[in-house]
Amino acid sequence: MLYIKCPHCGMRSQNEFSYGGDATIKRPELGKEISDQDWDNFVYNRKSLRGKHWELWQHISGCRQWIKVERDTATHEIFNTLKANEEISL
Amino acid sequence: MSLISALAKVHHPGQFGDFEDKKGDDLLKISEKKNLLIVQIVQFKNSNISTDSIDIDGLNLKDTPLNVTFNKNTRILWNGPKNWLLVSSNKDLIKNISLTCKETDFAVTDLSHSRAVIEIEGNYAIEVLKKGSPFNFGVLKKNNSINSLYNNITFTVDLLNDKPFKVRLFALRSFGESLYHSITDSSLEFGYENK
Amino acid sequence: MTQNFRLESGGLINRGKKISFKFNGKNYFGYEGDTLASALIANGVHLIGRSFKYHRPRGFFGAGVDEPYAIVQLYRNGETEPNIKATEQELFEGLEAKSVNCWPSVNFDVGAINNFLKIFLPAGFYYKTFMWPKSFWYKIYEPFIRKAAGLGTASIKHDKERYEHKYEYCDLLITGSGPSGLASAYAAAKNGAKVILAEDKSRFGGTLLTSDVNIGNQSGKEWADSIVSELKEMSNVTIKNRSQVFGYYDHNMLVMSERISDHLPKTKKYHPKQKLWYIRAKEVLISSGSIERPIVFGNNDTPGVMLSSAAKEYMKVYGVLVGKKPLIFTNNDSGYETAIEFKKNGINPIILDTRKEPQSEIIDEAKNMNINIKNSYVVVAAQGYKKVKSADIAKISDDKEKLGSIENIDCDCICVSGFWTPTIHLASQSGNKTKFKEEIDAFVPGTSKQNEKTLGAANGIFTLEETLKDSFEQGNRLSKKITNNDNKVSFPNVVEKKSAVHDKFWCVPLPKGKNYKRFLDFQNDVAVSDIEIALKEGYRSIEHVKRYTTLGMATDQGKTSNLNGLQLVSKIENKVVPAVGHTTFRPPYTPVSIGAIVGREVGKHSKPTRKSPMHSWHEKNNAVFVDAGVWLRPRYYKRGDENLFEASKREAKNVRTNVGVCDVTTLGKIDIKGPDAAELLNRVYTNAWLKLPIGKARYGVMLREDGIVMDDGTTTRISENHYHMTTTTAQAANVLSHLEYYLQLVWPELNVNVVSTTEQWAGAAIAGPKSRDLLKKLFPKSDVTNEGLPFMGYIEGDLFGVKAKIFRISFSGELAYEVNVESDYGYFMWEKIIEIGEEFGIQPYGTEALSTLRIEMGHVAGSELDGRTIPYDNSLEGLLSKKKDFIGKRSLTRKAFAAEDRQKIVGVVPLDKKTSIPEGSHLVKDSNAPLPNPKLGYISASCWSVEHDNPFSLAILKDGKNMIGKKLFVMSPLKNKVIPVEIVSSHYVDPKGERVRS
Amino acid sequence: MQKYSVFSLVKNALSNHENWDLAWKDPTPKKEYDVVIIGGGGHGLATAYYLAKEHNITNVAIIEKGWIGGGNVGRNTTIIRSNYMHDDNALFSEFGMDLWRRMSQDLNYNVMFSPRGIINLAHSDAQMNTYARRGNSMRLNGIDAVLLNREEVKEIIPMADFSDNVRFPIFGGLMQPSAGTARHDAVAWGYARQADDMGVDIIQNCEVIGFDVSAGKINGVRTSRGDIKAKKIGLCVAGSTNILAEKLNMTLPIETHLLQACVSEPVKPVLDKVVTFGAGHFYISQSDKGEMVMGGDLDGYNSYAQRGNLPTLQHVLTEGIAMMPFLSKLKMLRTWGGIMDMSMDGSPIIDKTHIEGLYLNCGWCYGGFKATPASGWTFAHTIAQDRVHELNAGYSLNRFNTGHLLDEKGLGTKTWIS
Repeated sequence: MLYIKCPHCGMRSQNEFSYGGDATIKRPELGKEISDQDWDNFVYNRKSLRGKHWELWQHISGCRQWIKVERDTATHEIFNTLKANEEISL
Repeated sequence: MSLISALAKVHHPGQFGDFEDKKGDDLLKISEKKNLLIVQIVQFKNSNISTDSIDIDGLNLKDTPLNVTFNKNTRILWNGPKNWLLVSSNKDLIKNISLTCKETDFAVTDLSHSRAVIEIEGNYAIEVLKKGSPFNFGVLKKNNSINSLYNNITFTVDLLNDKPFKVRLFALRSFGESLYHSITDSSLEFGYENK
Repeated sequence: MTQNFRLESGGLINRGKKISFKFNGKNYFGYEGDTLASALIANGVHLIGRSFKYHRPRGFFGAGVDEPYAIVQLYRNGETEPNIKATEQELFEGLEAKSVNCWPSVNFDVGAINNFLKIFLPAGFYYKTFMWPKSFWYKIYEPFIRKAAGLGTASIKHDKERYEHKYEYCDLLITGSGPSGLASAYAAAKNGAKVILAEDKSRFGGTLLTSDVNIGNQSGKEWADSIVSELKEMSNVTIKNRSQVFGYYDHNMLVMSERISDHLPKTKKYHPKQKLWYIRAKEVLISSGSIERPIVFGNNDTPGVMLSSAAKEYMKVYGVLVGKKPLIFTNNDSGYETAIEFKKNGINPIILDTRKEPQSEIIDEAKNMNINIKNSYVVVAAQGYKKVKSADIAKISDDKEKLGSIENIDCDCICVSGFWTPTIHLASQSGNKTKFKEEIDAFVPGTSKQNEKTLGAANGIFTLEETLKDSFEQGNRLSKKITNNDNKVSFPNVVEKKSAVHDKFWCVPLPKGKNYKRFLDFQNDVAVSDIEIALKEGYRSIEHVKRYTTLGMATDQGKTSNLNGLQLVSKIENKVVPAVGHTTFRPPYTPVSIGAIVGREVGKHSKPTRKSPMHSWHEKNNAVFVDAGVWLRPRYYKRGDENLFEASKREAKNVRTNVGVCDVTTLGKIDIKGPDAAELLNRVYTNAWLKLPIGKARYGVMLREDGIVMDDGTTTRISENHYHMTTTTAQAANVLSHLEYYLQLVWPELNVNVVSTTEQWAGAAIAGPKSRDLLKKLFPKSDVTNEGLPFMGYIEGDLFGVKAKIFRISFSGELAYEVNVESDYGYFMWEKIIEIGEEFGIQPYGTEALSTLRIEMGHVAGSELDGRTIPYDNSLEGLLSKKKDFIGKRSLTRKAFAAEDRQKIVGVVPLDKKTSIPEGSHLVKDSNAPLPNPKLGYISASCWSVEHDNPFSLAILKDGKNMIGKKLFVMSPLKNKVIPVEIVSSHYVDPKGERVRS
Repeated sequence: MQKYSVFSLVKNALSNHENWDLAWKDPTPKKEYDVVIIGGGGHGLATAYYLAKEHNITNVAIIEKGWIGGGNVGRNTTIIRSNYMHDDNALFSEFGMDLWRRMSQDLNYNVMFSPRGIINLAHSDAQMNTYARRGNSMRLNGIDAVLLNREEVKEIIPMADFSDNVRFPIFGGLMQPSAGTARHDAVAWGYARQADDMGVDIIQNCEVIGFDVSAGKINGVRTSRGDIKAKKIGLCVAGSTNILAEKLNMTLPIETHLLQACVSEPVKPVLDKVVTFGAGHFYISQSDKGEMVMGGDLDGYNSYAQRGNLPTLQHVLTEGIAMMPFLSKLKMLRTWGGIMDMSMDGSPIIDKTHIEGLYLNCGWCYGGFKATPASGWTFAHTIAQDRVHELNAGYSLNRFNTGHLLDEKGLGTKTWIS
């Protein structure tokens, strides 16, 4: 079971969280014209990197905050976690 | 008009499980806490008000994980960033909160009826929690609280005392009977007395 | 009965307490502290079972967890358990066990015919045959093969035992209580670290219980005992026997199974049989020791052939002789220790040592005891069928290729030692890339991956002094890192005998003209010849070899066979062992009962149950419940002999004619507060929300980003910045999370708080033409006229002293209201509604009547909003704002979503107005068309329309918009039904929606 | 090629099993092939076999990073079925069922296809209706399906929980009698042996490093064993699709996730059907060896680790015991994890790509094993003819753009929710 550092609550077990997928995907701005390709990239297409990547989790049985987690998808090692309003620096 | 609490149907007085030859704090005591005021207080993101200046029943809102500020009647549990759960036996306090926490800066939501509350006292109370919750109770000190889960039911733990342990558990009301089952079933090994 | 093989004295058993047990129907006795294996051996029983494939006789090979074949069916307290290792099962009064995989008995087993056919049954034989005729595999061959396999028998009775879990955190977890485990635990504990020490066996001490060493002027066992008793006294130490750490998972989470009651005749009431510990450790010290390797030779699976360390353990721990004419076959000094122990107990062993002229203290001691030692000798084959009777032995050349002439010598057991294999499973599970250590011919852990260190024999260190030194040091170092204490433990004086180098020898060559089976994997009957065939056929990767031959895939998971298999492959392929590689170690280290993994969440409690505050009223009034997610909801209220159909029709009819009340507490409720609340709603719902007046409700639909309908519900503006949202029961949690996602990550500029208030409010829907009359009586102080509380209006009321929220909304299509009160008052509210409603003919109605009402009204619900439909499909396109953007809007422009002949919701009526249409049927044009018959749509929901008194269904139909008035067929081949139907509007009742506004 | 039969077995036994041929060779890669298939799993091997057999294209190489059959074909729960609701899925899978029925004879390799039947248990009337929708759809597509009531289920699988102490009582089930299981390794080996015999080069321990693409056309592949030229390249690497797509600058509607499975210790035959739990996600069958083969949910986060964590298995086995309480007394013997392509609508992709000569076969989610023959057959067709066959027309890559989705479960793009 993963041990995830919630930036609000501290180290917590994975089963307090629910997964939210790739954290680097930005929702296009409401009301803005967007190409089919860009929309598909937002809705469907995923890099799903092997190695370090940023992903979302919600601390659903904790503080209910969405957080950003940098984790290695090959080893499951976690390097960093950020609050929802903190920007990922790639 | 009659009030029916969340666990009224399942919580009955008596001694259960492996209670024989056990006494004092070695026998767990389990009770339902009823008729509490439970209020969620959330400060909006753009609010500039310092929560240290907020005074509710003489207590401040402290944005510190695990922290519980408390007095005789009232406990304010940290529930998340700028998010608190106030629990009080003083039902009238709700008016005070609404006046203190203005709606331009705070969302105040009465959740008094939305929780089932179980209190466990005794030396083995934390052992019972360890049977179903993945939280590291080694870091939970007296007057700390956390949200976690117990056998897949989200719950809040408030540690009121540690010698012997006295903990209050809050779960969503509709899950109350299931959590109650889980907790009492875990307590059978130690034996427990229902109050 | 006397125990012919029990020593007069010695061992760690309690000779004061006799324990009787049964094996294969015969009565025996043993002593407290025996295992089933030691007690059987004491009684001279060596034939335990039969092997998997050839049904060859099987006895005991080891004395613990590595045992490949002493597997029995256990009977305990009226229950039976398959596949119990006799070497691990502690004896208890009344224990019963039986042999497995043999018929009619272990002595005479018909399946043993396979043994004579074995040349026709090489590795992979089943891939090459059993193919003709085609149908015979499934009908004839497979059932036969399945029956022959399988070891023990599973009872299909429900398990009555309790299993519990425990989540624990510690500074150091130490796995194994041998010298390295005890030393490191002691050092760490003295430094104040929180330590958990786990031992699989019932006794602490590991090899210290059997080795002839001296630590600090105490015997190994005395030293172990003193450390253990000291550790037990320390409050920062948890020391557990009968506890196997079987899995090393991510982020230093390890899992341990504690066998609390398996050694008892029955489990104590209220206590678990086993407890599963999830342990998160800051540091892990793996002190799991090593397992002795067999040497491979002819018929090496004959009962009586066993590991030399096991023979020693049976003597020293259990006071049991595994034989009286022992032959020791060794390539290292360990065999000598066993021989010396035999000699001390008055038995004359013969040692065959593969080495030519080894010299060491231990060998000298054996020589001084006049033990017969034959150097450069090997066992070529064991003789005897159900028990070793003699051994064919021969001299072996220095290059270990050629055998001398074969001699036969009498013996009743052959104790084998092929040196030691470190138990690296946990380190490997942790992610540690193990490395091959030439000096010991085995793998050892490499660089630590997680916070784990491996000590002692598990790390390939086989001298006690070095082990203790390293263990004290690591225990001190790691605990110091955590506690910052530095209490050094003084290092005791260690006396042990030095060993000579072992011989790199693991397999005896076949003598000319002999065709002995030389087994690697004893349980699965995998022999050297099988590996040779696999390689010859090109199955060369070690994974291919393993899968083709089933090497190492038995219940012992290759603990004694994997390394020898690797050696063989490396020799044939002419590669070094590490180039052949080894298969990955995966949890569990030893099989773990599924009950323990699951814990207490079984039966009724396998998932939580959610109940409304009115649940007990429903129970008292004959409600039949239905699962809605994990909620329980009344489906109907049974009166007399009514069935579901009759009751729901009655309830629905009563709503249409009088008034009904339905528990709607389960609907999700979300309290939305903040200056930007309206803006949030405007973005997540498809319709416009910025101008909703205070005190008004509005119906809304929300989409996923892919354009599919996610949920629907009404939201009410309670005050300027306060909204009360409702969701469907099923989507409540998802919608809340969805809102939090957008508020926290996408639009952090919005100042809004969302919180679930589902449980805060008990909800009752009051529906029917007389609902307003009832409401007037419930809320005499409120104006509930059509003007005072119009459709989609909201007021607060006073229900006999209880504050209530009254929403005029309708799911049934009738004049209807939804009343919410705080949950503690829910029961009170419900009783009042029933009591006062009596004069209006009120009846409670369940979800089934609710469905009927909504279906004939054409309201969509879960069966239409099934995660695959867009608003258009559900005739909800009127709710799509053209002026503003909203979540998922962009996706609706896609080709298939905008197609002219897109599916749409319609009504379906059978032409005969009588035949009910089964849900899940499909609509076709031609019921006689050849298959595949093109489907035009499907029946999403069916009811008996109480308004029209005939069947009515909703369907999602291709080009539905243009199909109204057409005649089609409904087909349900599953129910053998073809029903001619007419397509009508989905609004079968009150299409203009006048009733809800009346 | 040596033909396998009882006679060959006896003959070889009498000559001490010393004369068996290689099942497949171990060739050095050539400089150029007509077609290169990347991925020596079930689908890749089957594709090569059908390229040779159906299209007479034999100058083919399969390149595999590790050892053939080491991916998901070697680590699945071996279930074979065609009980799908959507026509595209159903007709494709049923075509595959026909290939399964003939496979042992076609390949002269006993893959032990065992049509013992699969039962999906239902725990409410609503679920019975959902199953009816699927079952009726199957029947109208010419696939066998039977709706069972509670009593009928009890007759067939009495060890399921029919007691009162049950959270989700069994209402009935949907059975596909012709569904079943097969010996997974044998499928890979059988295809490999025949493909090799027809001239296909099976190249193991050969890792793809990059691709040679110019002017929108594929020219070859760069590997750890040198550059290999090919006009056509088929990608067949479920679990590594995203990794290779990155080397091609493609982003696909796929995430890579981890799925665990486990087996119990072997016991005598007790369960002769494949059974799935309807109030959660759990499936079980008993292998010929006697082991209970069990699986369920994904671990639920992107992963390439091939190693899972216990809570997922705990969750899966909790549902197992809820369905069949007797499992509690068995012991879990072995667990493993496989990494899989989770596509955004739960259905696969077999299609051409925007790069000429590059073909894509991916996105199999949980269902890759059963699709092995049909996937190989249609992918071979797509590569050989440079156009999709009507059987895989629905599995297009652009369906995510056009909205022609094949979502059996209605869960949308959160692929980690199962």
